[in-house]
Amino acid sequence: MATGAFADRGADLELVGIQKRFPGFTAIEHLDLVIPAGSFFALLGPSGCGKTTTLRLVAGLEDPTDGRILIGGQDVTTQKAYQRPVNTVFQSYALFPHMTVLENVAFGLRRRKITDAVAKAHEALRLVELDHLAARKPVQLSGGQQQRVALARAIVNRPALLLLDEPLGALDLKLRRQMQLELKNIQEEVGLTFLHVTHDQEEAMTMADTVAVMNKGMIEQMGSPELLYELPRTAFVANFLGQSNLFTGPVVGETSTSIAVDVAGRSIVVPKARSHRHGGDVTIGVRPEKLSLHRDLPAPDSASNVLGPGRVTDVSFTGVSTQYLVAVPGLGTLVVFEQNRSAGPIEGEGDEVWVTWNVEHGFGLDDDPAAQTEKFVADTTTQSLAAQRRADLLTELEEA
Amino acid sequence: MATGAFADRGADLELVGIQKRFPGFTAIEHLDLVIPAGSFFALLGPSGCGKTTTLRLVAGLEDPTDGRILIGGQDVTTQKAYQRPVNTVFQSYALFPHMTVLENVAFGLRRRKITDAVAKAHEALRLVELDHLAARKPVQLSGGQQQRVALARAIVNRPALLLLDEPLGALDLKLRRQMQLELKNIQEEVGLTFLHVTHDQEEAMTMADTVAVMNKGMIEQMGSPELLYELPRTAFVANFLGQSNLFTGPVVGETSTSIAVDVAGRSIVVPKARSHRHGGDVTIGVRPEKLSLHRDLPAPDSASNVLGPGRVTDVSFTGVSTQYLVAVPGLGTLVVFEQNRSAGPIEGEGDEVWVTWNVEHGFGLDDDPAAQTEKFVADTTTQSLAAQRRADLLTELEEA
Amino acid sequence: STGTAAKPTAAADKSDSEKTLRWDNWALYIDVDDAGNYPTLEAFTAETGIKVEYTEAVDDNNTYYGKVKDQLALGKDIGADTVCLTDWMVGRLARFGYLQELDHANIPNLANLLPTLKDVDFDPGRALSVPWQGGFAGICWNKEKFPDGIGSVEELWSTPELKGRVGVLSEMRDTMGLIMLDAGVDISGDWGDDEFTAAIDVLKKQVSDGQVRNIKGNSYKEDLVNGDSLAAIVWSGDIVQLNAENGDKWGFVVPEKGGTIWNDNFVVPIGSAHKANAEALIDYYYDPAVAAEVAAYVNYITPVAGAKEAAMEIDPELAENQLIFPDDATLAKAKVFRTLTGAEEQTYGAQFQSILLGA
Amino acid sequence: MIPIAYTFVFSFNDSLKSNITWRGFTLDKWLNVCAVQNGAVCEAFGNSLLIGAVSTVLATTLGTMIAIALVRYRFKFRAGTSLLLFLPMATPEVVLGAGLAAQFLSLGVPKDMLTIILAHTMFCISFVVVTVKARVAGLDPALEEAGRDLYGSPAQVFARITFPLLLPGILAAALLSFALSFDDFIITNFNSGAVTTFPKYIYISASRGIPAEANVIASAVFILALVIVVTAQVSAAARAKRQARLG
Amino acid sequence: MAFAAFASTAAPPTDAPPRRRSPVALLLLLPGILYLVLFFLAPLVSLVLTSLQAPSEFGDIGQYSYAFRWENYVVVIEQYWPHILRSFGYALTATVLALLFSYPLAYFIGVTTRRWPLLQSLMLVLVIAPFFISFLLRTLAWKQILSDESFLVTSLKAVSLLAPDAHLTGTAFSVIFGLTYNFIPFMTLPLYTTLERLDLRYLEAGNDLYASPVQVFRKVTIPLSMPGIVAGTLLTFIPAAGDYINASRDFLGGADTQMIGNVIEANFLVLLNYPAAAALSIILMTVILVIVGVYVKRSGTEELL
Ligand SMILES: Nc1ncnc2c1ncn2[C@@H]1O[C@H](COP(=O)(O)OP(=O)(O)OP(=O)(O)O)[C@@H](O)[C@H]1O
Ligand SMILES: Nc1ncnc2c1ncn2[C@@H]1O[C@H](COP(=O)(O)OP(=O)(O)OP(=O)(O)O)[C@@H](O)[C@H]1O
Ligand SMILES: [Mg+2]
Ligand SMILES: [Mg+2]
Repeated sequence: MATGAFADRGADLELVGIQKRFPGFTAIEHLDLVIPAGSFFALLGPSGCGKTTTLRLVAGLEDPTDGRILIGGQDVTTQKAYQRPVNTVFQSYALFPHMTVLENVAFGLRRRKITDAVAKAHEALRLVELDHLAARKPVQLSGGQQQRVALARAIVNRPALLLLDEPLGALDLKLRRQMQLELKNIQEEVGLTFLHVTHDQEEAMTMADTVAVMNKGMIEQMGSPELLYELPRTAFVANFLGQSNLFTGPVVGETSTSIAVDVAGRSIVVPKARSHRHGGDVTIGVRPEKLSLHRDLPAPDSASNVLGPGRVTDVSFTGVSTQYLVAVPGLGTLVVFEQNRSAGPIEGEGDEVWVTWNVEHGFGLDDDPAAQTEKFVADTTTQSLAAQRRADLLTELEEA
Repeated sequence: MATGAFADRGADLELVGIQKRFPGFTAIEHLDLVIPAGSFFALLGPSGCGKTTTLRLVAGLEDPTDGRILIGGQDVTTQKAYQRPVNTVFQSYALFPHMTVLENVAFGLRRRKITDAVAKAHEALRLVELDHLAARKPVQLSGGQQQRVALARAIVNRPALLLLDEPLGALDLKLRRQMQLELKNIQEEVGLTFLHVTHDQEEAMTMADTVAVMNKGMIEQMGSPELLYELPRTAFVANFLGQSNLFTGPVVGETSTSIAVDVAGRSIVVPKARSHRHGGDVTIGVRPEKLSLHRDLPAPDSASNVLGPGRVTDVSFTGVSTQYLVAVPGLGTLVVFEQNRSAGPIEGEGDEVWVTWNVEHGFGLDDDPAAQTEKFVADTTTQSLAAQRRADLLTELEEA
Repeated sequence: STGTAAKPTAAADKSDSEKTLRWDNWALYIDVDDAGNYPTLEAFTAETGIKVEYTEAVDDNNTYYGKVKDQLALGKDIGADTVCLTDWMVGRLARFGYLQELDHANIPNLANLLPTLKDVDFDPGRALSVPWQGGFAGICWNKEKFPDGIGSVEELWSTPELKGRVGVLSEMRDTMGLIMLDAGVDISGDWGDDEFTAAIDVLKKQVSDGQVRNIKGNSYKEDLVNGDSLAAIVWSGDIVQLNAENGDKWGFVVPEKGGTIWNDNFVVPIGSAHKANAEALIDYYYDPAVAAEVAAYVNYITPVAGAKEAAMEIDPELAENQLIFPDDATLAKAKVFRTLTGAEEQTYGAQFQSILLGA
Repeated sequence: MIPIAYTFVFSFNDSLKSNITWRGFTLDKWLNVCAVQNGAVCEAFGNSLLIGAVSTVLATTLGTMIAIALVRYRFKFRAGTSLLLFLPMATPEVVLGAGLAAQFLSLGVPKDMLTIILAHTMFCISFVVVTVKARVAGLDPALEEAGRDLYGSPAQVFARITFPLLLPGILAAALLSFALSFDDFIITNFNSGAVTTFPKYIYISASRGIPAEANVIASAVFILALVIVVTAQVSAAARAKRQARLG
Repeated sequence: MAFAAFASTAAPPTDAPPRRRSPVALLLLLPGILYLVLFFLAPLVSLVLTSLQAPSEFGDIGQYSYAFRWENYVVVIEQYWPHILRSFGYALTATVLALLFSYPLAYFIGVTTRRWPLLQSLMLVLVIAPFFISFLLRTLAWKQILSDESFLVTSLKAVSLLAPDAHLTGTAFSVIFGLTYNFIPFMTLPLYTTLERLDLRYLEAGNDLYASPVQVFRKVTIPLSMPGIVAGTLLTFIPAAGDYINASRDFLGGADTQMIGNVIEANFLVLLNYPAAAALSIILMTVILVIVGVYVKRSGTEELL
């Protein structure tokens, strides 16, 4: 029971075979997940993939259709929200508009009849550097400040598990980066287990110990940010977490350490250790920042893959780096990032270039290349929204 | 007059000595601006700096307190909004909720009694790939789709000038990048003059021919994205447009091509051509991606600045690159970006490193270092918001 | 929607233990002094120890009936121990058995009741009701506009200057009574559908021609004051009062061909537990001196013999007023509208209402 | 506005029994409102206040409950319930009044204060539901969820979150229902029996000339309402100002 | 304030439809629904029964017994169809007039005065003010103001705007005038609540897309304030159709301006013809329901329910 007790450290969260169906729509198909105590776990995925639903299930605001939820080894599936040692920072903050900042923060403590609620609330506000605004009402705060109050309101309860639902979604880039740092610091300071939901990949990667990429109610891949980025398992992950150049073709050669894939007549080598499939048609890829551009055909080198010649079709300066689009006949367009060490772009539009990369940087996906991957995340969401609205209406009509 | 005529190409926009006062608040102090016909112009700045106000003045939705507005050489200052050959994609889209997508897009054409309104509207919808949703109401669309409808609704009128007020603000990163490309393509295709407002610096830099950074109702700097990024004139621009490492100190040496600045006992050299001030106290800077890290003290080299030794205090993997924070005693913390050419970070936390950069990459600001520059844009905004709210209330009371 | 259920039985009388009486009456129908007290009532309380709660709850026979009929049908208390209602309504209540029989032994002063009122067709022998005040319905006119006066119903119809400025009462028996009298029908006598229908046709024509615009209940007085009506069929007592308030502006006459006379009568509703107290009250007001005091104030016709003499002592001019103490000649012109049967009440009422409703 | 001014002006009329012609200025009527006719005006006014208050409390309670259920829960006969709520608003008052009167009659309920209160509560419920429903719909469910998340039991969440947040809507509903009840004449007239309310008093007196005291009371209510609203607004503005200064 | 009451129509659409089923719902609903069933539905049923009663055999006036006399309906329609038509005609005219008057007023309060909250609430108070003075008193005041010898009428006659023998009281004019006046707050408040939330950015978008102010009003403002217009017209039309005070001969009406409410009253109180009164009530209600149903369907604002 949560009442009266502060968690002295985070607790494990375990989801076993979770399924969640809404009338006419299955939000989560089958979910197994273990989050070790004290870790910062990020759940990443496109809009509508079921992130919020997962959090709500953990918080007890929604009941799973099937499956079990364990916190610190204890089955809490049937516990009510207010009985679980879990707190949430809501996507919309959900600060109580009729209470002051201080009352908001003290709310949970008061409900649990913890002595010293006010002192503890002040302490939490000091942690987020907002103690001087304790007497204000939420509407009188800026978005960033509201977000910090929501955080304080959750943290003050020292829950075994803290759920964060895109708490930074509404902030602009600069403020967002600043808040990310603070959040990470707080987590390290209090040692709680954080389950952080976001659809910003950069945020997920910089903050989390472990990232899980979710798609259509399933976890596509899970692991450290580096692992996911460097070795994506599926095309979805490869494209959702950063950009990728992907090629599909049959495996035509094999050594003890690597495979060679034929892509439109060219052979591309990928280390076996970095490829999930070793035979048949495979999709392989490489990240744009791993590519180098050359004006002349580089000397053949077994440690490198070479593609070209291609033509630079677009150069765009993004500040830190420059993005080149290189059209290689038969292969399509490659994306190349070049850090702006020197001032200005090196190649111009229309230049003929060769693209090379270290064999060690390629990766091979687990996907079956025959299966289609969708292109427009947004359109899918809209369609599913529309489908769901229809379903809702039908249920309503049924009942009437 | 706009009636009946399609602009065959964009027109120049000229703002002459524009000032805008609201009761109790001056939103725009003094603004002169020329946007050449057919260009893609981005107005960038923090929240509340007057971007929307500028657009509204151009659109005729607000009257300037002082100054003149010329479109294609013609003074339109006294024309009503509906008489100006200008269209706006609103920050909030402002799609008419009671009309279908098609009716929304055809609205402007119908008002101008243009024949074939429906056919033209369909064509515009095809351009944004939404023709299949023509019969829907706006609420039935996702955010990204609404945004495209708003764009179609404006473009279909072929205005001499198209104003875009953060049209991508609500989209998630992936969709946003996708829409940026589309927008740019459309602009190139139709050849109109685009005036695009945003507070996303990356968006501004990748899309625009010319970027203007606005702050507190004034334009701080204006020019090509590369110019602004590589040679910021003020600390505000240096920090708002990407990140910068800035140092302040007196000029202690001078050659024909460069100056040497003493920063906490170390001498840093900056090319004269890249520095706005050549004497007294100056602030100089360098971009994080221009810095290199070295485990050992590099050999002295007149082409490079060297700082160190420092200690790596934080390493964060962001996918494309890794961000290092290096604390150099007496100088504070430097930010260094290293593109992830090899897998994984090169240096670890706690490592002792030297930082170098090519002298050619430094820049010197025009700012007077004595004047304080704010550190937290967000907090300033909040304060100014509060101040303004107070002012608002006072005016209200006065009037009542 | 009350069925023809068994008639309710009278409540047990508690007058011996409860010295209270609740009296519902029409507005401005009793003497009031400047402080807003009722002198005669106070005297009554002083004399008998019975506290009277006097309420001006009757604004219209129909609405009052509408308010209390359900309780009456159930034999329950209606919130009043005695109430003054007009003849025809008393007739209806009597038919339905909603009234308690009065014990004449408790009302010795009843001997002072004017002989003409002792035996009425709706209540033979006055077993259930005793008159409180009465009045004429006649014609009044604005003396400023018509110095020569308007003497008959016929003139109301035929004077062109009166077009749209004629008022009649929404009280069927008065308006129809005057019209029938004008046509030479004896309304107390034995008339039937033909006579009534003929009169209805007259009224209908005048209304549809626009000669008659205002068909009102008590609010006809405002029309006279604000000029919407320049001449009207009205009740005598009101005119005395209006003239007093607005300067002697209106003339009144009981037409040569006849006017109606009516009385409002004390009755004790079936659910009242204070009948004896009510009888004491009636007895008190049948003292000619008290009756004269009331008459001096309300200006209606008192049914108490000897009141005129008593009034002489208060104010001789008052005693001469034909509208308060009518002489035999005036009385001879005034007729009582005969009691209608239930069926007649229904059909005649419907015919009259259909004019009021403009159908 | 003109009739209000008229009413106000004539409340100073030095009238006798009826208040039709202007007879000169006096303050007497304001000073001795309750004196006339043994305080019949004041009694009617008091009845109206009492009826308004009781039926407001009843209607607001019942209506708020329904509104919450309608917005927050899904149940069978939802459409039926909505219709049942809409019907009284769509039913002319005469029909409501006559129907209820007949009902009381056949149930043998004598008409008095109670029947008026029952009648008023009935027609006020719908208006309350509509008002509060809007408020409930505008209430972010996330707030209640946040309450539950922060260890608030259902009862605590209602008492500390839901209710305070609905309060403005509930108050507006209460005010509306009081105004409707206070000003209702038609339904009252059918169901009042011998009890007189303020509008009914006026209706009854209309036939014999309304005493200036009625104008006094009406004007007083009007002025009182005006003062209350203006004070509320001004103090809200002042509060906002104070808070802005704090900010 | 009371005006918030009319927010119904402008309520933001609940993005998440209610999904929970719970016994709590029943608990919340039951008392209120029971109350309505008892004091609204049951009377309605007995009203229907009453409307089918026949006069009791040998019964006196006002005495009826239960039957199924459907002819009652035919009889009252035959007898009172002019009143029924007149009621709806007057109500419709008054509704239109009230709308014409209220829309600019509500627009002024809801949009123009947005920047001066104090002025806005003051204006609102003035609109709601009539609620606090009995509408009977206000109507009576009009009766005086419009009477034949009043300043208004005599001056109108003096400038020949009114024929010398014309009247105002007791005519259709004054009844409709009274109806309009009395129901203006009911029209203004819902209009205000929608207009107050009207997003001016839509108007700007209209301006930006070459619509002149008039066109913006027609194509954008009006459609967007439709919920308020519907709510306002219903709140005006329904009670106006059933009103019997304004048309009463004792107030502003005359014999040929009697509305169905007056007929019901006369049958109920004077003629004691309860079946006729009940039948007329049912007819009135049915017609209103049908009109409202069609209207709401056609204006596409079903959620109003
Ligand atoms: N109560 C519900 N009834 C029916 N469908 C629902 C319900 N709640 C959510 N859904 C659907 O389930 C899916 C997952 O929703 P969820 O809110 O978990 O997405 P999300 O990943 O948090 O998206 P976002 O990034 O937009 O917040 C969506 O398609 C949504 O429409
Ligand atoms: N009508 C107005 N009255 C008073 N002040 C105003 C008004 N409109 C805008 N302002 C103020 O003018 C300043 C500039 O506003 P503007 O909307 O142009 O900012 P912006 O740069 O578009 O900001 P954002 O990025 O948040 O959209 C702000 O401080 C704002 O509060
Ligand atoms: Mg979500
Ligand atoms: Mg803006």
